[in-house]
Amino acid sequence: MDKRISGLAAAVAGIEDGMTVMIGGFGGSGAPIELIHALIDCYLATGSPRNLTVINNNAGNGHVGIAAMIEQGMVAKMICSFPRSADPRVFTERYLAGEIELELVPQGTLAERIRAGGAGIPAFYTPTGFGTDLAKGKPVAEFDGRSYVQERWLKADVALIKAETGDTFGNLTYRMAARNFAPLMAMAAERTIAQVSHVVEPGGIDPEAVVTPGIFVDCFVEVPNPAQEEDLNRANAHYPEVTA
Amino acid sequence: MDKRISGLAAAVAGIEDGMTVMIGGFGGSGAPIELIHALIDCYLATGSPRNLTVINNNAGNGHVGIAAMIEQGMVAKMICSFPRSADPRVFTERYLAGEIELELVPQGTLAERIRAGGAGIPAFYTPTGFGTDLAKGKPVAEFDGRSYVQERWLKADVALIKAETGDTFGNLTYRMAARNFAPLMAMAAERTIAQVSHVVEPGGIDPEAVVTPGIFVDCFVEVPNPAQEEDLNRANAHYPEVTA
Amino acid sequence: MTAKLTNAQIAWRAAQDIHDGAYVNLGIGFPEMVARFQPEGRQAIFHTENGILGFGEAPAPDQEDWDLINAGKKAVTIKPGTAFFHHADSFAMVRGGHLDVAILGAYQVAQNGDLANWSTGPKGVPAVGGAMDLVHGAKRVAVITDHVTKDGKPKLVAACTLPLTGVACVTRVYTSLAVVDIVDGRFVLREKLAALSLDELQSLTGAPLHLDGAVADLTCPEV
Amino acid sequence: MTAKLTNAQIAWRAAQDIHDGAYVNLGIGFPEMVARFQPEGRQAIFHTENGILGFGEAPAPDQEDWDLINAGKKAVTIKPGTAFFHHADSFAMVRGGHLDVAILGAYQVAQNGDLANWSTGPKGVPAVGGAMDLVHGAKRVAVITDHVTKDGKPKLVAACTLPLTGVACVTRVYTSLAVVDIVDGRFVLREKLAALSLDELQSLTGAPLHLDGAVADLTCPEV
Repeated sequence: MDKRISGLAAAVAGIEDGMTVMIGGFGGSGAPIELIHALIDCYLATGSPRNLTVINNNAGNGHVGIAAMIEQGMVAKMICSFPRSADPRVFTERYLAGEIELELVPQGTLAERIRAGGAGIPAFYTPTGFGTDLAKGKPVAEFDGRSYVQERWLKADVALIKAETGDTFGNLTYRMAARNFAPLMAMAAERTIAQVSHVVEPGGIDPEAVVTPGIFVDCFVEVPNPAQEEDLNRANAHYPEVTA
Repeated sequence: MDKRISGLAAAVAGIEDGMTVMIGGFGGSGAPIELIHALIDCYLATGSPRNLTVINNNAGNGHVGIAAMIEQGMVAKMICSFPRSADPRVFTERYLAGEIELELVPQGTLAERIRAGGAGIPAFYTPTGFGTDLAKGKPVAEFDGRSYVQERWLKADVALIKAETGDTFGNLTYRMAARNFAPLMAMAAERTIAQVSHVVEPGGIDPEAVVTPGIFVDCFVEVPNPAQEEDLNRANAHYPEVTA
Repeated sequence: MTAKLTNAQIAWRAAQDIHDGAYVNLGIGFPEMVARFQPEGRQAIFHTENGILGFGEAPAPDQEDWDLINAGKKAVTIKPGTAFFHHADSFAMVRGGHLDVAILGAYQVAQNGDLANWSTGPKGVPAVGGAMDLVHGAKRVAVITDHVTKDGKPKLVAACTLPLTGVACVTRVYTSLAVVDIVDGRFVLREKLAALSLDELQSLTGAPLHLDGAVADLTCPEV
Repeated sequence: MTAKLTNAQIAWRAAQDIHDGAYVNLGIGFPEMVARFQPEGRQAIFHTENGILGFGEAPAPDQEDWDLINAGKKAVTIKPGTAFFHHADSFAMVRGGHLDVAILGAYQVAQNGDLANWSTGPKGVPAVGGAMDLVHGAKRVAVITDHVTKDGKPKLVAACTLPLTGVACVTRVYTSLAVVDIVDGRFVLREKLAALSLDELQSLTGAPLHLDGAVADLTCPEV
């Protein structure tokens, strides 16, 4: 068994119009830039995938990564907790023009809904958001005298995540705070596609230190020196590159 | 900040009659034998704590650890998934005599209820147990056409767990499958007491490899060469030792 | 009674349906035997409830490490690519539908897929373990069992009379006499021992056996 | 208007109430400043939503590692004893009551402890982040804020008019003029600037300030 795939294009093949795609990262930290850009390439070449629902903590920054997906018109809806950033103009313009839908979810509820999707828990109760606009229309219940909101699981057709080291079975580790949502999204998607900076043979990761066990990973592609969104934005990068 | 405590007796001081105590371990793997025996010593010396509710996957094996607690009459109720073992006679006799209460919980539900207690989730829905005797009297609900049982969180006054390495901030790692319920119980107890085989200074554990962050640990005691329940039972050990 | 498959042969037959790279949970006891019969060239990855993915065979006697055990509390070994995790993550794998197959023992399986395998009634100390989670989590839940009880009563029944482990969860049963699928609330016979007539098999089965195409011969090597 | 505390002084005052060994989450922006003023001899451990416990100060310019950021997406550093974890574990810490203190900014705080700090109304792009989780998780939820808005309106109000972040969650407010506790649905004044009369302070506050024992002078060093 070897879950490696050669080439980014092959890794993101088969993502269809209308799918729900979870994308790892908190801002630029953990953003699988190369996988996202491969998906944009696929869209530019074939017109698909489009009309996507994207789940991420944010809604893109600058003109690369998720912002570039939105700029290309691939995204119909964002589910996120904080659709603002240093340069949120792409999402902001589309949103204010009514061209993209937004489901705003408190950050901890977003994380827990994704974990629930991966763990087979269709619904749970949380104190978060009770009595606020973000809980409107949701069932509420009282436990031990305190009020809670019922939240539903979140699942996806595909997850795109970035990891640090992966063995060929798909066991993954992450790099510092780039971990964030990736281990949860890996659990909650029908098909989890990772980009991995370092590939090792089985046994190359200490079994105690595995963060995402291979059972949650369908395939991965090696991307040795992944771009950091923050660096790209400081260089005012656009994807695809704007040719003068 | 140094969460080390000198001596097992000091570590388990303050556990009161009637408390709920989570005890890590799956069978003997991960069982904090030395902490349990220190608690028995406390009981033998002072008559407390007694009337305890103990949460563990099992219900003791042989005449050491949890079985010895039950044998001494400290335990009023067990919450567990599998109260059988190679030598379950202590629990079995008390149970059949009606001297100890049993709440039987499916293993995954037990784990998830404990995690929920630690994560501030008062209730969740699971497919597990639907339509069975173990779901009797529990609320059920349908989501997307499938039926689920509502389960409540489990919390405890105290958790006793065994870890492999701990730094003085209380960050912990475990040894192989001895991890099992310990990271969850550490989250779900008001006071988490660990026994740790190796103590290191902060920085002595790779921050990527921390399994239980120190925020979940109140104090710990160093126990360099912890006993394995299985070895004790093969040697037909009793706690406290039977003097001829 | 007709010659029947040994437990090892039932386990062998179940193992033939496990694809390469499958994530598999084997119940405590008899089902653990399935791991011995992985077909040449296929590598399944075994999950145990207590937090190991990718464990290997039992160690040599006296080489046991009691922190490295399976759900049946038997010592196992690790192989390259093993991962350790806590119980909530372990059952996220189970409940979340990430296992390809769970293979369990049974007291009774009903024609609608109901399974009874955890309790023989109100006597004694009840114990459930992870069975109730497994039957509602794995993508495919299969049972391996003798076709009848020790006193000759059917284990494949119209409706379970023993306490249920799960409702409508089993999709295939490998018995000492046959391979039976559960489809739309009915037993569908796929394979039977060649020496056994359909009538004989039906007489040992507590609910109608339906046919859906040819019934293959159930053949197993000596194992 | 009377001289008031600077933001740094408000942050300094809030920092005095953080005990040694406390686990603390500081909101994005102004609250992050509290970390600078840990009293000598005390060591708090800072939590950030994106999965770090025990991070340190900002790195030198050009020494940033963009995989090592806080919830405000600013670069931080690690210290001995840091731990990384995923978002669900991070919010288990938050929601599960494991943080000793969360210190947040505010648009409005009501006398019953309601907090509004995430939205100024239906215009623009709404964004909530982790605030709604923090206010229902930390053992103590405190607010640091100017006492009034830029155009002089009270931020301590009888009832919030802006969209709520959480219901009855704040227990202490550190302002540019005073320290106010919220007890049983009422503002209870604990400290105020000495130069400010009770009447003046009341006139800048949108709901009655109650007294419960002596009101101390709110004093802060130049910071």
